[in-house]
Amino acid sequence: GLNASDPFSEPTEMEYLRKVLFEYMMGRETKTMAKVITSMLKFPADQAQKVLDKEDTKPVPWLR
Amino acid sequence: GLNASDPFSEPTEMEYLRKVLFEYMMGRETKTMAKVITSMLKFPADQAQKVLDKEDTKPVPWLR
Amino acid sequence: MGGFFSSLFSGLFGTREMRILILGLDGAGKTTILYRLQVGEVVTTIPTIGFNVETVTYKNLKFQVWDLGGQTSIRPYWRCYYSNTDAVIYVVDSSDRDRMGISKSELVAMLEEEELKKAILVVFANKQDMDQAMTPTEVANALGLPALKDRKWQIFKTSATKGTGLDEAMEWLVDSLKSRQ
Amino acid sequence: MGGFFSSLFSGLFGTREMRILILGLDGAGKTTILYRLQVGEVVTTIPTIGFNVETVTYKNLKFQVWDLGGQTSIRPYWRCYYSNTDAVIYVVDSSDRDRMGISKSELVAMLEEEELKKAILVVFANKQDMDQAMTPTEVANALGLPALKDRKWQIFKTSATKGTGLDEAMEWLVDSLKSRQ
Ligand SMILES: Nc1nc2c(ncn2[C@@H]2O[C@H](COP(=O)(O)OP(=O)(O)OP(=O)(O)O)[C@@H](O)[C@H]2O)c(=O)[nH]1
Ligand SMILES: Nc1nc2c(ncn2[C@@H]2O[C@H](COP(=O)(O)OP(=O)(O)OP(=O)(O)O)[C@@H](O)[C@H]2O)c(=O)[nH]1
Ligand SMILES: [Mg+2]
Ligand SMILES: [Mg+2]
Repeated sequence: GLNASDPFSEPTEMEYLRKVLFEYMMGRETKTMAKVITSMLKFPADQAQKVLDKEDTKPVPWLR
Repeated sequence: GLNASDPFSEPTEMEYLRKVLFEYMMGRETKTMAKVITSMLKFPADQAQKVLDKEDTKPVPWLR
Repeated sequence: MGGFFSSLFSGLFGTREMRILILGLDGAGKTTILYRLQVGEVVTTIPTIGFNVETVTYKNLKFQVWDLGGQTSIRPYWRCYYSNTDAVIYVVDSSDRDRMGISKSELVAMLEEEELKKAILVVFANKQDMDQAMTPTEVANALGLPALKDRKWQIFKTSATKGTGLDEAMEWLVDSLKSRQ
Repeated sequence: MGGFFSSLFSGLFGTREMRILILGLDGAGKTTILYRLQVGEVVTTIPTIGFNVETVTYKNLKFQVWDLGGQTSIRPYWRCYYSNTDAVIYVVDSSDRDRMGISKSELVAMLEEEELKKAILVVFANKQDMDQAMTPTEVANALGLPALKDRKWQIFKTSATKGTGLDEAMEWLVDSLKSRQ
């Protein structure tokens, strides 16, 4: 796993993060992606919560 | 620096990434933050471009 | 957000897209199964570092099917995808006897999650075409399925490459989802 | 996007927020300077891993001032912030003789960037209160400023902790930005 001092134990995690971030940045399933990102990068709990709350205020694509 | 197999050389970079991502996810100066994120994580050029193009289509906060 | 309108919509037209996750250890055959279900063909796969998500229509039901990578280092992030999931297809390589215990632990951890409390479980005892394959009953026992409580589940023998067993399993899943509504 | 409207707006009302970057090696005094400019006080700083961004008003001009962390491993990302920058405040610890060469290289690399071609450069020869401090002329020479071409620049001696020299420098910067418009 990752922590503050010894981040990515494996290249797989880096590639995974890149993939998930790309999807997030392209606006796809952002809430799910935000969960992955904040947990991979071990966001402090309060920051993770802020990010997820923010997701809930985003307009939802109609009839996705 | 980071690359696919030996990602973060220093904890500083991880903390920096976390900070920049948080700002991005909270919707602040997203274009600048997107540049940092895509370059820290070494997004392939085409994906980085797609992400930055996407930023340009986002509504601009009026009179920020 | 959107919950109200999408429920309204589903109530009016009965077409809410179901959310299905395909989970299981790396190499179990998840991606092969996803594309078998979607396009009816065996595609060449590479290990999934990330996920594939496709819309699959089966018997007039529309599914949003998520196939998540199963490698050890990215399994901890499966849980980020659990919210609003209607069913889990849990895929086991029936010939991988050595890792049946790991497969069980991951399944057990998954089923403990609150967000999946109402999800239907279908286990695919996959790779039945291989000589060393365990039978569905053996797989079920190895995974501890008979001991499950408060869970609608079923196991099917499948071969994603030969295309056998998938229809039967999907039929059961669709019926279970419909009767649950 | 927004470029047209914000130019229009600035044309009509003359109040476009200027974008200023504060750059320089770690420990040079960038964050101390930012908050000196904003709140007029010396704040206790920790090394900046990331950035601080504040709105500073000076002589009726509104600046969006970015103070970027200067540690070696995060310096490569300064360039991500260059777009639309009107001026760079480059801060040097005048007592840090050993790293004057590194400070020069970073400055030179920065000034080569296309996005900063029109940016005004103000160098703060900071920490002038320290005994070993190099004079502004020595700092200017060490950084190679006299050789700069096609660049509006000036150097000022400052002490962010004592609060000396900052007003003079900001006055010059404001005048330069105004006359440039
Ligand atoms: N013999 C046999 N091979 C299969 C079967 N299903 C899948 N495979 C093969 O098993 C290998 C792995 O299949 P994938 O679908 O990529 O496995 P996965 O579960 O998606 O693996 P990850 O993406 O790493 O989690 C491939 O070579 C498939 O062709 C099957 O039923 N029988
Ligand atoms: N003596 C003296 N100390 C100063 C002066 N300006 C800043 N300092 C001190 O220098 C140290 C570093 O200052 P910062 O403002 O944190 O430095 P920085 O440039 O933001 O450093 P990074 O955030 O790591 O890039 C602090 O202890 C400041 O109080 C000055 O003019 N004179
Ligand atoms: Mg796969
Ligand atoms: Mg600082």
